[in-house]
Amino acid sequence: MKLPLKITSSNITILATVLLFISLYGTGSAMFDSFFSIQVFLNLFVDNAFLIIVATGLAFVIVTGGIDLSVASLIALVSVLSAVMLRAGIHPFVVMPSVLLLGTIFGLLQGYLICRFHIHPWIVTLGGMFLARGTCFLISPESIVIDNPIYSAISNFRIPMPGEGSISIGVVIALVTVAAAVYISRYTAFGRNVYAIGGNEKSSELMGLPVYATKLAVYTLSGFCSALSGIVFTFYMLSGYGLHLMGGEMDAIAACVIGGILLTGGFGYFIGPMLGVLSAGVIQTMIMFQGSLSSWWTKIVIGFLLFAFIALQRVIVSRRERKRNPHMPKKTKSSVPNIVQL
Amino acid sequence: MPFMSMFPNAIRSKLFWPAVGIALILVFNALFTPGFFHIRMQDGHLFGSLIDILNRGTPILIIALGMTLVIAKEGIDISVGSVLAIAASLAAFLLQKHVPFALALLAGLGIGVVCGYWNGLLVAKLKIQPMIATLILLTVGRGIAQLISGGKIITISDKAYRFVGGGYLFGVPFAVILAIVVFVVLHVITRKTAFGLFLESVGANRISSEFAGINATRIMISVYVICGFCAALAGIIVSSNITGADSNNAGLWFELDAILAVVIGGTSMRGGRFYLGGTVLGALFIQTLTTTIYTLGVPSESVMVVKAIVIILVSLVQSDVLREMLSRTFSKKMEKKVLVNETAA
Amino acid sequence: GAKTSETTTASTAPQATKAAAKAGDGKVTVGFSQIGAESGWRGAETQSIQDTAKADPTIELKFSDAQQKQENQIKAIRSFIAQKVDVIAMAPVVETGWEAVLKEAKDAKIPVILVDRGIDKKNEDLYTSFIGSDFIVEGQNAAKAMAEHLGDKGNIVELEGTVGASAATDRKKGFDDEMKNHPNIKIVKSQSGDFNRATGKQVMEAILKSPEGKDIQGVYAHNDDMALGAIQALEEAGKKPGSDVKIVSIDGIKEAFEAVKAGKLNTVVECNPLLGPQLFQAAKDLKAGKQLPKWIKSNEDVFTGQKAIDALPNRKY
Amino acid sequence: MQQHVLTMTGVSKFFPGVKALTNVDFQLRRGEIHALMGQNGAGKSTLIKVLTGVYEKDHGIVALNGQIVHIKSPKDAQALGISTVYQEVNLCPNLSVSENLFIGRQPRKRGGSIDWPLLNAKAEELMGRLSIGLDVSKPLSEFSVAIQQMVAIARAVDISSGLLILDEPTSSLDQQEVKELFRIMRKLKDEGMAIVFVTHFMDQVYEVSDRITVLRNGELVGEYLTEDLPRIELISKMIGREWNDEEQQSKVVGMKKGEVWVSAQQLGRRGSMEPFDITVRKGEVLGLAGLLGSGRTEIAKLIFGIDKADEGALTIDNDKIRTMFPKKAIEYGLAFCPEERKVEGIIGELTVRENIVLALQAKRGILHNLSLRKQQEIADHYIKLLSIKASSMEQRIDQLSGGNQQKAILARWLATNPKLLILDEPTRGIDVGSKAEIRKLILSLAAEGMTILMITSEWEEMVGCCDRIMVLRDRQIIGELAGNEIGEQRIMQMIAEGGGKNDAVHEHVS
Ligand SMILES: Nc1ncnc2c1ncn2[C@@H]1O[C@H](COP(=O)(O)OP(=O)(O)OP(=O)(O)O)[C@@H](O)[C@H]1O
Ligand SMILES: Nc1ncnc2c1ncn2[C@@H]1O[C@H](COP(=O)(O)OP(=O)(O)OP(=O)(O)O)[C@@H](O)[C@H]1O
Ligand SMILES: [Mg+2]
Ligand SMILES: [Mg+2]
Repeated sequence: MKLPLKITSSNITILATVLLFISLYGTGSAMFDSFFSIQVFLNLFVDNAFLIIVATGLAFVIVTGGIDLSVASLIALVSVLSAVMLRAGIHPFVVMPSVLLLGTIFGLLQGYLICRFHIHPWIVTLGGMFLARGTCFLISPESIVIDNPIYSAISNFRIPMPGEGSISIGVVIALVTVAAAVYISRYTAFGRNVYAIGGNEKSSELMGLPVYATKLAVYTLSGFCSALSGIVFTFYMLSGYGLHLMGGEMDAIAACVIGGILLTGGFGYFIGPMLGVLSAGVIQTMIMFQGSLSSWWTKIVIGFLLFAFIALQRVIVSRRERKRNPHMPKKTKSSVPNIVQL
Repeated sequence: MPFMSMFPNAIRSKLFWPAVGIALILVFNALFTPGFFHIRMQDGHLFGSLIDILNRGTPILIIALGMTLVIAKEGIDISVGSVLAIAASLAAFLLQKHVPFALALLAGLGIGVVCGYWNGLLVAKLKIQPMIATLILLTVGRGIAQLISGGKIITISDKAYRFVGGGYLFGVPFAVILAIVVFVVLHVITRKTAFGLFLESVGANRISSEFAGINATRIMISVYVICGFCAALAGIIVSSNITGADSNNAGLWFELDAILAVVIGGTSMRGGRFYLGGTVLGALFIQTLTTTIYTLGVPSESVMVVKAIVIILVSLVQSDVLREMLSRTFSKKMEKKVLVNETAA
Repeated sequence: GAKTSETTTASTAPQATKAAAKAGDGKVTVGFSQIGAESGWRGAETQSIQDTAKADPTIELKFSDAQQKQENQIKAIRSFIAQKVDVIAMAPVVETGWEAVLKEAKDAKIPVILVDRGIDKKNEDLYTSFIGSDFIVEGQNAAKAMAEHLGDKGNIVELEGTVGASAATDRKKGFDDEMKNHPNIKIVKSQSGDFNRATGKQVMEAILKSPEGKDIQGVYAHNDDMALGAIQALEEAGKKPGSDVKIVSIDGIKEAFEAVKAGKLNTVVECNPLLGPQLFQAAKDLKAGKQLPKWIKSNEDVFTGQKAIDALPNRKY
Repeated sequence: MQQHVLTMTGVSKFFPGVKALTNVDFQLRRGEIHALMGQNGAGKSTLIKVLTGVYEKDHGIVALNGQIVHIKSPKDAQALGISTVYQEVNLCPNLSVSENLFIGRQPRKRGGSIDWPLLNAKAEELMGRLSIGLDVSKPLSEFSVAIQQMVAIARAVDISSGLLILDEPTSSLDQQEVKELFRIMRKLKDEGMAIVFVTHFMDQVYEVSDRITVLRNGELVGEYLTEDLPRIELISKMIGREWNDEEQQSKVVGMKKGEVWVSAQQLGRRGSMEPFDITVRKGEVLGLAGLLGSGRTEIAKLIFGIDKADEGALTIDNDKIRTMFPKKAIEYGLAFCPEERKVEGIIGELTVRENIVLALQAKRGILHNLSLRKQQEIADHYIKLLSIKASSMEQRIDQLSGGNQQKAILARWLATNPKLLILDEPTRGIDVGSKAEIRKLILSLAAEGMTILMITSEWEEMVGCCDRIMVLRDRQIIGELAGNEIGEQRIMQMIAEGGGKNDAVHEHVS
């Protein structure tokens, strides 16, 4: 197996992200006591597990060159539906598969509109976003508490980690999702087709790849991941509410981009979204530890840290790109004498 | 359709469907909302639902016009709502500090230009992806607006400023006249100079355009600047209209409506060809829908669902594929008829 | 009253809790998780809390803005726990979903004070105290005022807050409940104006042009901003807000009082955001080992007519 | 009849305003190489796309091995054993070479997951069969068009079972690669494969094909055995009128002694071009000769300011220019017709008219808008001059046939009325008739005093046009030929010998 251990144009963003993440974490540890603790680090996962899942699913869509704006609303819808179903006394192990199925179908329908009628994904998924949110409010404008014992138990369950820390079930699901995504993207035909379509959809079509089916699958997968994320989120929140995760789609997209996934499609590693989420999480944690910023300064500082992060990333990446010799000898030299024989 | 025949084919087909959409909603209103079309003079100005649609539609319309150019360049600007809030807050803040109206107005518009320039730099020079580049200003901008206003709503008492968004000229809302001016100016810039051609060419293929001697960077920056300016102008109109600059809520989620208007108007998110006229119709369509929803008193909970369904229906109707599918089934029937006739003869 | 008690708490508190032992300098560290900065009202609340903390050297405030997101608040509380603050305070963005994280706080033996919004009743044991007003009561008060203005009869419009927000739901609930006692008053339209002025105005405009909107005598707005927007819409439609159409709103920002003075708004039901002093007093009391009441009510009032005009010079926000 | 692998009968395809194919018949036998010939826009690519399901045909029947088939997508075509190299390189630039070769049919491990080591090994072996050694794990975009073309061919060859279609595969290949390709084609033919081959190179047609079908204006002219159809007659059939070799106007021999107009002093760019000196005299036709990747395009890009030089200087008309950029170059009267027409040339979504006036408009500046009437005049003029085949000037340029797109780009630059015209592979994908016309045009432009810098892989063309030739190898200028020295043999010799000492440099650069 030839893992991309050398620095190439495609993994440089990831490396830059990791580098910046480490330095941010270092800065935080230097600035605040108790920042450098296992639990603060693990909390990055605990608090963002759902975001990791949804961003990873979204990444598939983005790599094909599409977008899915409905993800966060779908999570909210899943939370509301779960809450309502649980309140109605339906067993959790019925609730979970049914919301998963619902999310998947939701994604499938969006994908169908996009692929079959060539409507731009922005529009379809924007519609999907409104629809999911609106449905939440139709079901219940108020937030609904979940007091199902099984849900509470799962929610409160902590897996102890070495060194005085613990993680939640959600983290495990998130890590499994990321691992699965990395595997799918690299070791299955579907995964490779996703990249091909992002590289050049028309070429993929001409090469005889199942473009239609793949795109459909990608939106379906995104719907599935949103629903899965919705379940994890519901564990995390133990409530269903239509206003949950307002604007969360932007967080997910930003995580993908920070993690080196190109919005124009075709490039990026599936470990990236998770790194993106963690990076955004560190920024947020630093601001919380700082603890004296007013509301507006919080926004300004988050924005500028985001800017600094992305700008630095760009600088590192373009530096490397310039350094790399862009021109290779395109031919083996043996061809030269042959020509003379001609 | 004599109005439509004024335009070349491509434009006509782009304008057609949003126009039909608007017409459908209006017909719906004609049937179910008595008095929707009633326009009367009141205190020397026009008054009625249709005027409201125009009046309320202007901020989104102006932003969408700027957004059209950005999208034509294969970009996107999701920071417009925040820019709007900054411009409104700054202008209102200055007025509160007794800065003359003209200066405050200039400062408001100027900050919009600066914001646009910033976005343009990030996208064109630093080559950050447009959505993320403008996401930064989306976040920071709202914070800056709140910083300027201290998180409060700044009340505006300046008469001249109030006129911008709330006044009437010859009985027509002044904001509507402003929107028309913006449209005409942008139309002239893009169609009477080579800007439009360059923009479409950069949007469709940046590399080729640069090979042909077009300064793509400058074009890209200028569209963001124009978009920033439009957002700022919309901010002034919005704040003037409610005689207060609301840094927290002004322009929230405007970017979604604006982008929607652009796309309904036939401009592709993939860049290239753009249709300012289509955007106008798109924006009016969205506003007609919104006003109708409010007038009908659709329960607050279901507003979003209604909007979602309408959006999807409109884009379905606009889809070439669906039209082709329909026309094919139609022509097949025709073919059969011809065959039948032939055998009969 | 904060000034007088400060010396006593400072001297008696040190060994009271584990966290204080760590801090060792006698300071009370309070972590406050604010919802966001979505309205002037909340801005005033934030201001009050930050100003009070700044003016008091024995207080150390860890402020965190959640940007309207519950998950951010949960993260903030986790980070407060990690930082081992003395007291956690928060204005919860929603009522539900706090069980897990508040339990963590409880396990870490950090008391929790809720500010201006409550949480689900079932979790009462998870927090120590609630400081604030009651939205349902506000709604009821607004309804009573409205009934009085209208002489118990007429058509009214209700401008709701953001769909799903607890302030909107409760203010509606309180209002509607009370209106059951006034059967001759009809709510002909009820629409969301998103708690902001522009939407409030736009919704009001549309309502005025709808068939039901032709004959209305009252407008009830869930907050002042929407009421101010509605006033403009009414004026543009040639109606006289305040006399033709009675207006009642909640919150009590300065501009609303000015509108009352101008005769355009009839009643303002106050919802006091200046909770800083009450909050820190409670925090100090907790550290001093005192028992606190479960509900510390904020000082609030209903202002109509001359009473509002008299109160106007003292309004801070 | 049963040896017919493929029969297409009465195939028609209409685009809005264009009859791309009307009632065309086409037969293909087992074990033959069948050349599909015709002028630009004759409908060759369309026929192929109809066959492989890219376009839906309006009429006609397609039968494979005697059975009527309905091919709805390239996927169907592949499933039926038809594999195709389309005219425009159609691969995914973001994927590695090896993946491009095997995507859709990757080797699997036992668990079902993709076996990357095996995939890379197979890819290396496959490219090796075409005598191309390269790092197959690198993204395709890092390689030149030629390599990309070879990869596309390799993929098609490897997939095909029964029927292989190659639409202008040789347009960006050099002779060595073409030879290699032909060897493989012959081998496949011997194995019983049927091959459709489209090209504008007459020599290649006669070298490799067994049978020729000629299309003209979307209609079938006829099917012939290659040996029965003399070259002249083939051309006449393609263009629809008599053709004689005298039309191949030749240059006026004798070195022009114009003054030096453009010169570069130690102009270079790290990592892409060694510093070089070059002088261009007014009114001459200067050629840059070299193998693929020898740096000819780099010189052109540096002069035109698309790549920024990081050392040296450029002098035009005695003005010393430190930083060059395209707009400035155009103002100095330079024009650059790039080689990669799809990415660097056409602007697909715009119309033919807009594409033609673009550079002129850029030269005039944003404010001096050309009126629509003026634009139409210009477009009309050049469409006629270069006989560009388009249904109207308002047709989208990406709907034109490849050769006609190339002509439109040429028109774009001629419209700026340049003093120095840089042509990078100007006749790539252009049919014989037009090629002769373009050559004629180049010579007449030169005669009128325009200076031309020409890059072409067709040395015959270069020899026929140029007054002076600079020879490049490994990103360095290694020599110069002028006047009577110019000849194909001389150039090859120079490339083979001249650079011996440069091998070390070569290592250094890469
Ligand atoms: N998608 C399309 N839409 C409209 N017209 C098209 C389209 N594709 C091809 N055409 C037209 O069909 C005709 C035939 O084009 P085709 O590409 O088959 O030519 P060709 O023989 O391959 O030429 P070349 O040698 O230049 O590649 C041309 O006039 C072209 O403009
Ligand atoms: N290793 C490489 N990575 C990326 N691009 C390359 C590489 N080698 C060459 N190119 C690109 O391929 C094109 C052709 O390269 P170059 O100028 O070296 O060749 P040339 O001598 O002009 O030959 P030809 O144009 O016939 O291929 C150029 O646009 C160059 O930028
Ligand atoms: Mg062709
Ligand atoms: Mg070249």
